Amino acid sequence: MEFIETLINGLSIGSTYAMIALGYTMVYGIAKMLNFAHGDVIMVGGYMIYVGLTVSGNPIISFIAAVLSCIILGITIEKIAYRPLRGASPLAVLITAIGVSYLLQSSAQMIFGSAPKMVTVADLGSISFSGLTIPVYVLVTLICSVIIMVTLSLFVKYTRTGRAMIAVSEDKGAAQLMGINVNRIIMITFAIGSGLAAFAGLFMLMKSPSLSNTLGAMPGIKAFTSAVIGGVGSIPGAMLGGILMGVIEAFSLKIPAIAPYTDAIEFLILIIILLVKPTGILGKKRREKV
Amino acid sequence: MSKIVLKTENLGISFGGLKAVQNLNLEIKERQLYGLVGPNGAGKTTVFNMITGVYKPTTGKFWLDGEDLTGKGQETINHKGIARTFQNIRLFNNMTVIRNVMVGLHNQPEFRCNVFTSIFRLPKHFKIERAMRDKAKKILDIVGLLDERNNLSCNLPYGKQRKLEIARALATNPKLLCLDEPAAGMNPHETEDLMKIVRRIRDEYNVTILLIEHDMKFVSGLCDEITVLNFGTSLVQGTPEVALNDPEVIKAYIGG
Amino acid sequence: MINLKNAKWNHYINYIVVAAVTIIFAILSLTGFLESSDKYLLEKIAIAITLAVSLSMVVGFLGELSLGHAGFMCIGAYLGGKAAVILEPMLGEWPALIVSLVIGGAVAAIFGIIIGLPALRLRGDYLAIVTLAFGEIVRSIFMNSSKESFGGSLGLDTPRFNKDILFIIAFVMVLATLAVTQNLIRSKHGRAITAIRDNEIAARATGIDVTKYKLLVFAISSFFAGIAGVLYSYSNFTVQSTKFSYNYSIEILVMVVLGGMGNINGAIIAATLITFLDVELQTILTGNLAVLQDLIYALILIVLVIYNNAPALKPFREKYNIKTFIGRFRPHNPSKHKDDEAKWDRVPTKIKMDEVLSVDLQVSSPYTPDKPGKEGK
Amino acid sequence: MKKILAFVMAAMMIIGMTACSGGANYTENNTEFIIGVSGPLTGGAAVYGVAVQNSAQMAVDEINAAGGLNGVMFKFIATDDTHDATKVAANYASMLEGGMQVSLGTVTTGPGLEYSKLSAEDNVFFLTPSASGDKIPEFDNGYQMCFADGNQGKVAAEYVNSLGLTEIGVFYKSDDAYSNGIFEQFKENLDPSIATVETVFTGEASDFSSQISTLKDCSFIFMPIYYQPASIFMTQAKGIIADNAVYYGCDGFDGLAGQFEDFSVIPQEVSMLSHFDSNATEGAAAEFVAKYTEKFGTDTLNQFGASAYDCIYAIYNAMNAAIEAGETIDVTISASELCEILKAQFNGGFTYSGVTGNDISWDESGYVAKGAVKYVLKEAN
Repeated sequence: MEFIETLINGLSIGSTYAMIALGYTMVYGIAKMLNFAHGDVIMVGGYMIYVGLTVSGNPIISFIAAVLSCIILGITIEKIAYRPLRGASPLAVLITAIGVSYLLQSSAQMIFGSAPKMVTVADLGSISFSGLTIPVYVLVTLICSVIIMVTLSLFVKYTRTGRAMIAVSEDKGAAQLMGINVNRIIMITFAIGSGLAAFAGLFMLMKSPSLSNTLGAMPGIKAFTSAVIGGVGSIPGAMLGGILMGVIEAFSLKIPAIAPYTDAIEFLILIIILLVKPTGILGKKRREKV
Repeated sequence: MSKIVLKTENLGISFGGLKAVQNLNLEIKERQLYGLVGPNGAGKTTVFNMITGVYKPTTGKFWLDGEDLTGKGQETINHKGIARTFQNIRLFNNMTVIRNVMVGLHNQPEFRCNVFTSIFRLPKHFKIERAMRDKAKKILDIVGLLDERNNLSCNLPYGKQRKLEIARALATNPKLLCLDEPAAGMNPHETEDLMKIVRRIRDEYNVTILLIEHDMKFVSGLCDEITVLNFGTSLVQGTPEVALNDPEVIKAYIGG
Repeated sequence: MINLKNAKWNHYINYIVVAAVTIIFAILSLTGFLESSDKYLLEKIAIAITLAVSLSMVVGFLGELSLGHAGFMCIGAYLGGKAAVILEPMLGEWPALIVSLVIGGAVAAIFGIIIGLPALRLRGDYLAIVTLAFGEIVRSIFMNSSKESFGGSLGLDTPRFNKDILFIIAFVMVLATLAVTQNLIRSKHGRAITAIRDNEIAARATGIDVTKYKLLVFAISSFFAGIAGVLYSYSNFTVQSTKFSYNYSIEILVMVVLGGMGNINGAIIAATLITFLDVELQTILTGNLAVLQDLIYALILIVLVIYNNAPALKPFREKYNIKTFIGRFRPHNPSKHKDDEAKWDRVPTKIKMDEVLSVDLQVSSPYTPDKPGKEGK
Repeated sequence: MKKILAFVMAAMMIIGMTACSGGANYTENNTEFIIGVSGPLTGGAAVYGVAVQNSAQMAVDEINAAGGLNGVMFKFIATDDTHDATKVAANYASMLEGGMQVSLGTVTTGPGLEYSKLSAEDNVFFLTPSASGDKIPEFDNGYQMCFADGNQGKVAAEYVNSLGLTEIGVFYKSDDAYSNGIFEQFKENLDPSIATVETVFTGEASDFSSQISTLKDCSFIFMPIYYQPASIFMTQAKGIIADNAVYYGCDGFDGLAGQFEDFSVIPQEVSMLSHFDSNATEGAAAEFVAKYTEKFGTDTLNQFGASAYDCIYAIYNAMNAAIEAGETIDVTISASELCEILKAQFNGGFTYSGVTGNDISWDESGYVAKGAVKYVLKEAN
């Protein structure tokens, strides 16, 4: 029983990671850049929901507003900070991403102050059966993650834009030669990624209503780790990695002797997984042509 | 004739279900100029990849000077005496031409020195560096790149890059030098020049040369013996004149 | 100009500058002209340079992305600090310093080799995340250590070295780092390392022992990170593990990248400027203005990186940079570049990093003769 | 290019640095008394630093409006250390060289450990509002306005012992000096017959479902943590932990009520052991709350600020008392001289009554002696 309970807790933690990792992996898999600012877009999404709730009081309106503003933010960041560096060393892009992350965090503190905001989106309560209690938001997050995962996979596989995304991720130059507007595709990728960040923001707030400017930082790193465990660029991999990460965390926290080392254990398992399978669980291994 | 440098026996490899190369038997004699020809996708480069350790053969074995090197790593195989060039040129692009060659000289016994010698700048370090540079210049002279030695290798024109790859491979002092399409992308004049260089290398360095080439003029003008591959199996072996006129070979090239 | 051979001048310029700065500040310090804040700043700069130069070995010359440099520093800080605590009463101040520097560096180097092992199997992002994970694991272990061993969450109390002298020692360590790094890079071993970076497959085929050199670079790089850690422990009264998070590794990486990949002088300058900027912003922007620190830092970072790297700004950069500016005042010396000595040790300022961050793309695109942008002669 | 840049820069730095060198007496040009503090004004712990900055500035403004110390005004500087001990030295040096004469030390414990040693070297007096580590007042120049962690743990344990429970739950932050410090002493002083169920979290975790399910059968949960994670815990524990359970915290709990629009959504009883309650409705505390809220809103209202407000007044009162006792305190007095004067006061029976307590006094080691009150933040529904 306790095992099942811990497993459910793991799903609860992991569903958030999975949700963030899905957005991460879109940008990461297609634009091939470590978008360290992704976690901070989530934070902005959270603040937008807060602003929306304060102004309108309607969770749905504020959520839609948050999604839209995150999409606009994502596109703006891409246009100003990343696009000029297309073709430059990926490390340069990594550094501007870090710059954008600092910028968003300090802007948020300037605008909203240093005190955490308490945002109550909606109290969904919890359901119990046979001695187990599951908060409803866990189920909602999980279901939404799965829906998003499936939608994204189908989108990438079966739509024109999605296939163009794959082409861009394989080889930007070749894609351009085939008549794909690479800038537009990457912009759409960022828009989708940032929109998903707003989703992640919503689900994080449903779980823990305390909102501060560092909201996205650590979950962002954990989600990145999840995406790598699952296999870079693999959409189901991101989901799997996130859930796995959450379950590991829950079980590690359950054992008092190792609970303080939870982060270390998660990272250790990451290292072990990568050593056994260097491209992540669902990552594709590509042979280099010699 | 003289002794056998490279011998392969039933050498084969498969990727998944695809048998890229199977049952390849080669015997390359010392100082021989040996050609490996065949249509695209026949498995020529795969053969190179196997005998230089990039891929591990799934079947068969190969010997260099009688020593079994099957399954050894790339570095070890190079140390034992097989050097190669690449079909898609792989130079050290951010280095000057001369330094590319000096990397090739890295493991030569006369240039051995440990890390501490270099870090503490012991006299031996300077001596070795000078000696390496002189040796590299000599090698560059052979391929005709001496004047280009201080240019970045990525700035060289295509033909010269191929020559530089040969020079780098030669610098590792191989017994067997494997050239993967050395004349690809060269104009007839350059090709002719390359033929002279290859012969000169063979003569001056007593090295056996195995080469892949599509330019039949090049092959027939240079090679002593060739093997024609098709679909991973050896079609014909023999002198260029005989092998290239074999009806099987013509059929393979023309198709059908 | 100076009547030295160009090559030699090129090689020794950074030693001369660092040594001159050290001597000048040492004199100023010992004659009482420096404030404590200057000394703290100098210590920080020296530590940052050591870190940046050592990281540039891995990132710039070996071409592997490491996000765990702070982890090696953390090991050096805690073990060196602990050694100092134990040894100082027994040996006295100076011998304890030397022994703890050696211990901190050596243990960090051992861990460098351990982390170098996955580097043999993993590339690009995967290695980056493994190094990041390593750093966080190290941090977590020290964070949860017992009070008696490494102080746990309160941190380890370490002896603070005389601040009039510590920055001089730190700069001597900078010189040592430079000497080892540059001597290694400018030798046949350095060529082997850069060969691995440029094209690992070709390096293997040329007989370069990739395993040996990767581990060597990780070991040396983490050795000096460990040294920086020991200096850090001596420059603070306490060592607290919160400092060594991945954010700090990234800060060091920023120095390396801003300095130009594989450009040691660039890394030195970037480390100096960033540390200087950091401390100045921190002490000038007090009270309600404090929130502007990160904002200004972030803006400077973004603008600098875009300015330095954006392909579209290349003509602009070539038109308005210090080199052309200085060039106006200096007669052009065309014979310089013909000299075999002069270019023998050319360290590329830009390396091809496609492969570092995108493992599952084809590692290096085959050259085609008619590829636009590459002109033959 | 780079080498020339390096030269230029080295030259620039030499000029820049030598220009600011001066004598050892940094205070000779002071026209106001300068009080400094180093605290997290940005980053994850910013809310505490900002609270201290706001409240201390408010107190200084009030004192100045009332005519200062015999006509001499006070000036307050807050520098940012982002809760990072490494940044403290630069802050401390720049404030000291800027003429700081007395200080509030640091806001948080980690940087405070560095600060206490730095200031001991120069003999600079500090009275910290909230760096509660046991080792903070290690040297004779350091004093605390808040309870030391160990003492809080001890008092909390004594309270729990008196309740007659057989099992309690504990939820603390294992990588935090404050949380650890309290927990250790709590555990030591707890009646061994009381079983404990211990759970921890680290960093900025925001999902406590695992910890909550471990603690779900406990009827009394001790949480020596700050209010932000506590508010998350309580929200997530709704419906899982029994409604009649009790959450009991230390002074870090203060500010909790402000986190909720409606605190009654939490069904359990929430109480804390503290020196200040930001929901106070009477006395000096209520007055402070009203003033603070008017100026800065309720966002950053917490015991850190109240304590800082008291620190400024305590220092001001002690200076006044010293002058009455015949000392002369000139505006250019050096930090070290002022430190001796204040030490004599604080060790010599000086008492202070303010927002966080009445008749507050200090012992020789720098620990504060004042009444700790159990505040019930919220009754069980």
